[in-house]
Amino acid sequence: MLAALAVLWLALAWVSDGVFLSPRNLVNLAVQASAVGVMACGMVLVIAARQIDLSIGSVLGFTGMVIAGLQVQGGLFDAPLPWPAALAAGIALACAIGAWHGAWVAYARLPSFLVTLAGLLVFRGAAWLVSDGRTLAPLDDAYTRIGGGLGGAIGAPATWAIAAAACAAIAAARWRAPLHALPALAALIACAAIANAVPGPDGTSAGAPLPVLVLGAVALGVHGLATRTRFGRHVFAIGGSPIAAELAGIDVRGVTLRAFALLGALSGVAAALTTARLGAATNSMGTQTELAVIAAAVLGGTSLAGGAGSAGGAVLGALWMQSLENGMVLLDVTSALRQVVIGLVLIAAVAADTRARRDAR
Amino acid sequence: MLAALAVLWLALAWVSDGVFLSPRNLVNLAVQASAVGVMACGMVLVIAARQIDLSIGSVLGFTGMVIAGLQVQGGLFDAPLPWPAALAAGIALACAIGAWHGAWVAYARLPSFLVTLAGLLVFRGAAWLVSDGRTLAPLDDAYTRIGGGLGGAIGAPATWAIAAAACAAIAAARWRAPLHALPALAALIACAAIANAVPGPDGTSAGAPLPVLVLGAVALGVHGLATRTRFGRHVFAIGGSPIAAELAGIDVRGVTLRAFALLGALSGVAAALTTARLGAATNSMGTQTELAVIAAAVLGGTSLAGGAGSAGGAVLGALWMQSLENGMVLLDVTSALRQVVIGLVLIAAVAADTRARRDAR
Amino acid sequence: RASAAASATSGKEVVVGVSWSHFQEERWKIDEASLVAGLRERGARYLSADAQSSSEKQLADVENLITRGADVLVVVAHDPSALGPALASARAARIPVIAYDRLIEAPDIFYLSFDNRRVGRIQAEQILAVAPRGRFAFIKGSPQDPNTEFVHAGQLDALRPAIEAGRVQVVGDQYVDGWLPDVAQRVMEQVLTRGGGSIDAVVCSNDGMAGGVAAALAAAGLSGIPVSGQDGDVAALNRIALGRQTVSVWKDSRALGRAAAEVSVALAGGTPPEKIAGASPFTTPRGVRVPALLLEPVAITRANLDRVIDAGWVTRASVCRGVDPGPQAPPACRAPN
Amino acid sequence: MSAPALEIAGLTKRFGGVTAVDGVTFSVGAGEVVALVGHNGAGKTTLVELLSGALHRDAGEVRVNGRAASLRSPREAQLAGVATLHQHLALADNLDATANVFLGHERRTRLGLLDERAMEREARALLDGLSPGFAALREPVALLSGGQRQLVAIARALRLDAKVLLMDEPTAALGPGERARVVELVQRLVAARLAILLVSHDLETALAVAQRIAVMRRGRLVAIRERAELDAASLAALAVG
Amino acid sequence: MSAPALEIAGLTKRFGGVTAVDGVTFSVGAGEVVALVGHNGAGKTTLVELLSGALHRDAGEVRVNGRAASLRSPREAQLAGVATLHQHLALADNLDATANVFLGHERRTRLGLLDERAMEREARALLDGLSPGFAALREPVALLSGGQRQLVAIARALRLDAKVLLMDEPTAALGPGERARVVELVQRLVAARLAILLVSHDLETALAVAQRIAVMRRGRLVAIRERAELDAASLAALAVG
Ligand SMILES: Nc1ncnc2c1ncn2[C@@H]1O[C@H](COP(=O)(O)OP(=O)(O)OP(=O)(O)O)[C@@H](O)[C@H]1O
Ligand SMILES: Nc1ncnc2c1ncn2[C@@H]1O[C@H](COP(=O)(O)OP(=O)(O)OP(=O)(O)O)[C@@H](O)[C@H]1O
Ligand SMILES: [Mg+2]
Ligand SMILES: [Mg+2]
Repeated sequence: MLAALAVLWLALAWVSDGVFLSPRNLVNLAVQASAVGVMACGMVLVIAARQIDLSIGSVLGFTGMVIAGLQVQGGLFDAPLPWPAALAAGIALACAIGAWHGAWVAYARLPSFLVTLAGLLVFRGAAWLVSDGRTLAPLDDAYTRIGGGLGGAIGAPATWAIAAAACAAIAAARWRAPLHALPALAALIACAAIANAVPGPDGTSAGAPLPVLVLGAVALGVHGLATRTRFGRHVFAIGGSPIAAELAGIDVRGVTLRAFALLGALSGVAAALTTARLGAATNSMGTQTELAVIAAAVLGGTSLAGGAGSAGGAVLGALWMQSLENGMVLLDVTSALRQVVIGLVLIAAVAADTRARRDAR
Repeated sequence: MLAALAVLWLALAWVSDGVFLSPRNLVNLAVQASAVGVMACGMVLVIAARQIDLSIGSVLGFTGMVIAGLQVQGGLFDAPLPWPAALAAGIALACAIGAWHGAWVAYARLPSFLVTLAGLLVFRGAAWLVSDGRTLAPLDDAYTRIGGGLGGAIGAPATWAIAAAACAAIAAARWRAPLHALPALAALIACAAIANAVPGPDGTSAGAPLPVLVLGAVALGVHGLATRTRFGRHVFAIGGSPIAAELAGIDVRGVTLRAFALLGALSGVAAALTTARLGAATNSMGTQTELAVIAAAVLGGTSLAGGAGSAGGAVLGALWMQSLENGMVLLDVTSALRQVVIGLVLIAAVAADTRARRDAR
Repeated sequence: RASAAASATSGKEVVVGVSWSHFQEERWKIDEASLVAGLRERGARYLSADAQSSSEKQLADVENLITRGADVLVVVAHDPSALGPALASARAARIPVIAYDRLIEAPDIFYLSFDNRRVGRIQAEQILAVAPRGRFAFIKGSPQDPNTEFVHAGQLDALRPAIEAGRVQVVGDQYVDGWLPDVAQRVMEQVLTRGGGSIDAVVCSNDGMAGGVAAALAAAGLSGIPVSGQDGDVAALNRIALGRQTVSVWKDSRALGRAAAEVSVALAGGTPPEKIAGASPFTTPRGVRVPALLLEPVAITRANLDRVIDAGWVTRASVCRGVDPGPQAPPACRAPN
Repeated sequence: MSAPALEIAGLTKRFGGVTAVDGVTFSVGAGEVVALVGHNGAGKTTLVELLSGALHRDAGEVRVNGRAASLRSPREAQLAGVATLHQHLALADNLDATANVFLGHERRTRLGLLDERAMEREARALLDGLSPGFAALREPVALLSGGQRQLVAIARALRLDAKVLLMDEPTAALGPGERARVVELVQRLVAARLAILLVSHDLETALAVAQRIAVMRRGRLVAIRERAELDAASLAALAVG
Repeated sequence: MSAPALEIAGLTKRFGGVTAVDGVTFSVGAGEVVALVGHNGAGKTTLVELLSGALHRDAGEVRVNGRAASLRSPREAQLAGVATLHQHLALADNLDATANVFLGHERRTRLGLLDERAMEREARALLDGLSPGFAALREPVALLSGGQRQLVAIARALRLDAKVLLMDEPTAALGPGERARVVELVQRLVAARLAILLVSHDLETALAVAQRIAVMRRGRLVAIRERAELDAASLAALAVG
């Protein structure tokens, strides 16, 4: 996937006279991919447990509306809440919705496709009902920084500091094989340099945008959860063989429920990123996002048959999908032709990747 | 599912003062469900073989455009084709598209989710490009009868004749246990009577509408294919265990490809039903139909884990989904609330059905 | 089936069936509210169906409304040319049809609307008024939605001379799937990147997408570049007050809803279409002559925000939220001195 | 004398019309091996699954160390002190041998994270004891040979430190050397006062380790004999029936 | 003398760094049973899979009835006359016993439809021969007991009417009675001039039916002996190594 992504980027850079690889566009790309990337990380766990969640786009729309409704004048209640309270309430709500779906799947043993399809309908409708279909705006200026817009980047010194801290952590973890750590260190430093190459509104370096940092933190967290904790181990065991997991004494239902709840919470985070970025909550937000998210996870090596997948892969998958979109608009390809080209490139990339993996064995 | 459907219908009849169960509405319902039903029958085989096809909505849109483009003045070519030729070309094209997806899945072994997601994009874009986004209309009057509109029903005598022939066939097949055949015979006669209770444009009985007959024929054909032929047996074996099927000497790739091709062809049939019913081809046709079709198949007992499913169940599932849609319009609630109600009823129905099946064991 | 007129005169309550295209934008909710209010005043019953942007579903909806005993149909066509069979059913049942907001090209309908092409023209004219030359981008609606083309055609009507004269260069021309604001935002970011981070005006087709465009411009430090929209969304009017959007073409949906209530009850009561108050004959692009009642869209800019406030469409507080009430503020938001 | 480690009374399980286990009563004492033999489809596995919590009994009682055990889930059975080696092994094919040995009972560091090193060390020790030089600790068990998979499943059951050990055909896929080591191991466990129910078609193994041998036929327990009363021929005659 | 039914020369298969089958050479004549024994993970199953077309060899040659066989897929192997009973059975769990016995080779009526009655009749006859009273012909095989599943897999391999029959642990899950019947059956097949390669950990069964016994260790064929040269003790010593 990484190799295919590199090829794609070079190709897009070539046809766009290098604009595609300009720091500004790369930063845009990362910001644009962050909401889908955050949800894809959670989707990895749900799919790895042999389930699926189609509701996340609607949950994003609904919780986005709630977060906005709680903080704007004349929103849900007479007195608007401060934005951190609204944000926390929204994410908690999204987590509860995920748990509600998970409960039907895990305890009532209904097929997750149908349960979450129902969720897709319910929360799309609910998003509309929250505000009677109105767009809720404007949102608090401090809140909109989360979206990475004006003032939504952390500046050059903080960016370098974070990059340095991350490099140190990687080096510490890999001190036995320092050469293996080199590519990761190089990538980190490159990312920081790119982020700092974009000028902010005041002319100095903008630095890393907040949504990208959120994505990084989520990806790291889900990666750790998946590979270093009992919960993650059990998720993959369930996906490999639900019966074996049950017989081994794993609390299959509890684990399944928690995977859905986690994805729900991450949809809430994505809702925050989306509304903050837009500076508003609209009732069509998140429509059809579920397909993009599942595609990102699957592109990143998650198997719909369960038992395999990684957060890092999902983030790569999200970048992949967004690179195609981003690049095509950059080339001013009309939307119909864009869809055709994206579809064809997608097949070609998956084919190349599958072949590469097979040959590597 | 059948019991749950009966409950739903009675409930809807009650809240709509009986309008829901009026002959006209039941016939409408059947016609409205026919395109999704036709595709759901094909989807059963694809899912039973452990695959998925997300492209069918776009394939419907694209082939609908082509069928229309070939027969209207100033469409694809200068000289319009007669509608039967356009229809045949469209279905052949849809079948080829299904085979193209199937080839990537079966021979290149790419995940069907990604291949058909790419197909969803490609053919949605292609549908737009066929006509530059224009709606193609009007279609040939003879052709539009396929859609069940004006003159699209076969009249009372033919309806009774078909019902009688079907009854005779069932009776012959079940002559050892005539009592078991009774419910099916009663249902058939009731359907015929309902169809004939609707007045046609000339005031006499309209009889069975063509789309419903097409759906019946497709369901019967797929049922036979699934239960009585090698192809069907192999599809289910592949779904049960792809490795076991391969080791048993089954041509796994060929069978998979043919399942996709069949679903493609049925999407073409659905495209014909849809365009004929609309009397036009629009480029939003079929958007998001894939979810409805998969939901119908799954509601009808098809397992996304592969190896189980039936055409009859899929048709029931399609009726279910359409009953919810159709019935909710009868409730005087806003469309957002309607979505919420549909989602909740869906969960309740699936839960009831799952519990009933578990208790039966 | 007894004719609708007969049933209406016989004192039975009139049943008006409304088939909506979708409810994705704020305005339809308002149309619905005023239409329902109008019907209630006249003692008529309201039935509705929402096609959720699908022609297939709209066809089914119309059938259902007829089944449920509608005496007159109000249709917000999702795709006007794909409604043939629905009109045939209505004709067969002798039910009058009002084409609401969107024109249906058929001889026996009553057309009640704002002119969408005119909406596009007003958008472009207003943009040209503040930015007579430079690099322009078009952010169009969903490629699946026929209205997209009507609006865009109007925009081109107004801009064509400037483009041909070279005063205006088109540096971006993109559809936005589903009219989604977040997609519009991403598209705008790409158009900006492509143009090296500068642009002179954005001709955007509705207010929802204009929100996404404004957010993209703000993030690039370009707040204040002319942006157009339509629908008179509260958020858009607020942006106009804040100087982040130039114009929102306001079609007072309440007037349209009220007119629909009036016309539908009249038609159900047997009034011939030509005799409806204010109706005039209208020739469609394909040359069909239909009776029509056309309302004027209004361009809302910084200068005339009072108009929507005075009409009770929105409150002053919501329009002027966050606006510094000094002398720089738009007239509607200036502190009374 | 204290209560037997495992007591079963009138245990019954029906599948539709078939009674797979039909009023089975017997007990296994601590430090005792009872071998269970019988034709294919006799109900041996069903009996084991009932005791392991994987299936729910229709009637009957089970006591573990004198205490009534409801055994409503595998977890519950494990907590009651019953460890099981399933005939179909019940491995998570996508995980490696180490992860499978510790599945559901992973070792953790003080930070609450998985302690991979401790687990690998322990798994290596266990598997090495069963099959010297067992190397594939980090490959998905799907890639292991039939016998290697069985060894992993045995190691898992041993790890649970249970009072009652149910082994359903533990040696079916094992080579002669591995089988001999498992027999030895069972003898060591018995010395450590475990109660073992050993289901096996391998009459030789059964005779080698069991103190008593039970025979099932069509769901019923038709005989239960002391080892001393039997030799290879008489046991074969009993088992074939 | 005509060519042996199955000839293998230098057969090799590597998985990553491991050589699972390493230059194995031997042959099986028509009417001969060669038993293959060895420790767990010795490479026996890998060898069988190579011959059955399930895996592709890295080097070596295979001849069936004197003709070079490429064995690129299970189908090809079947067409070349090689039938296989896999160690992991390879059943479609969702289908019933009848369907599994005929999988890939369904009987059809003249209309081209499945001839369910003929298939059920034939399957019943086959399974009855292996286990008198085998009743569950119409239940999904997932519900059958371990031994019953193995019987279904055996019946399928027998049905193919092949010249070479590969049996990987055919008796592992069978009860003593069923095992005896399978041994008889193998003897009948040999009398009908089939060539049989029998992989088994059950040395007794191997000694009962084989004319020659081959021993694998870590991928290599380390010995191949005439039955007459061996007794139980010496074979066990060889196999354990
Ligand atoms: N879930 C189930 N549903 C229906 N029947 C079942 C189920 N599980 C087992 N059976 C039936 O119960 C009977 C006993 O099966 P069981 O697996 O207990 O036999 P067993 O003694 O272990 O045989 P083997 O020696 O072959 O392993 C068999 O006839 C089997 O078909
Ligand atoms: N697909 C594979 N990938 C990697 N290694 C494999 C694969 N298949 C088998 N192996 C390895 O090859 C070796 C030989 O395995 P094989 O199954 O042939 O053994 P076997 O002799 O049949 O053992 P058993 O008696 O336990 O069935 C084992 O170490 C196994 O882990
Ligand atoms: Mg058993
Ligand atoms: Mg083996």
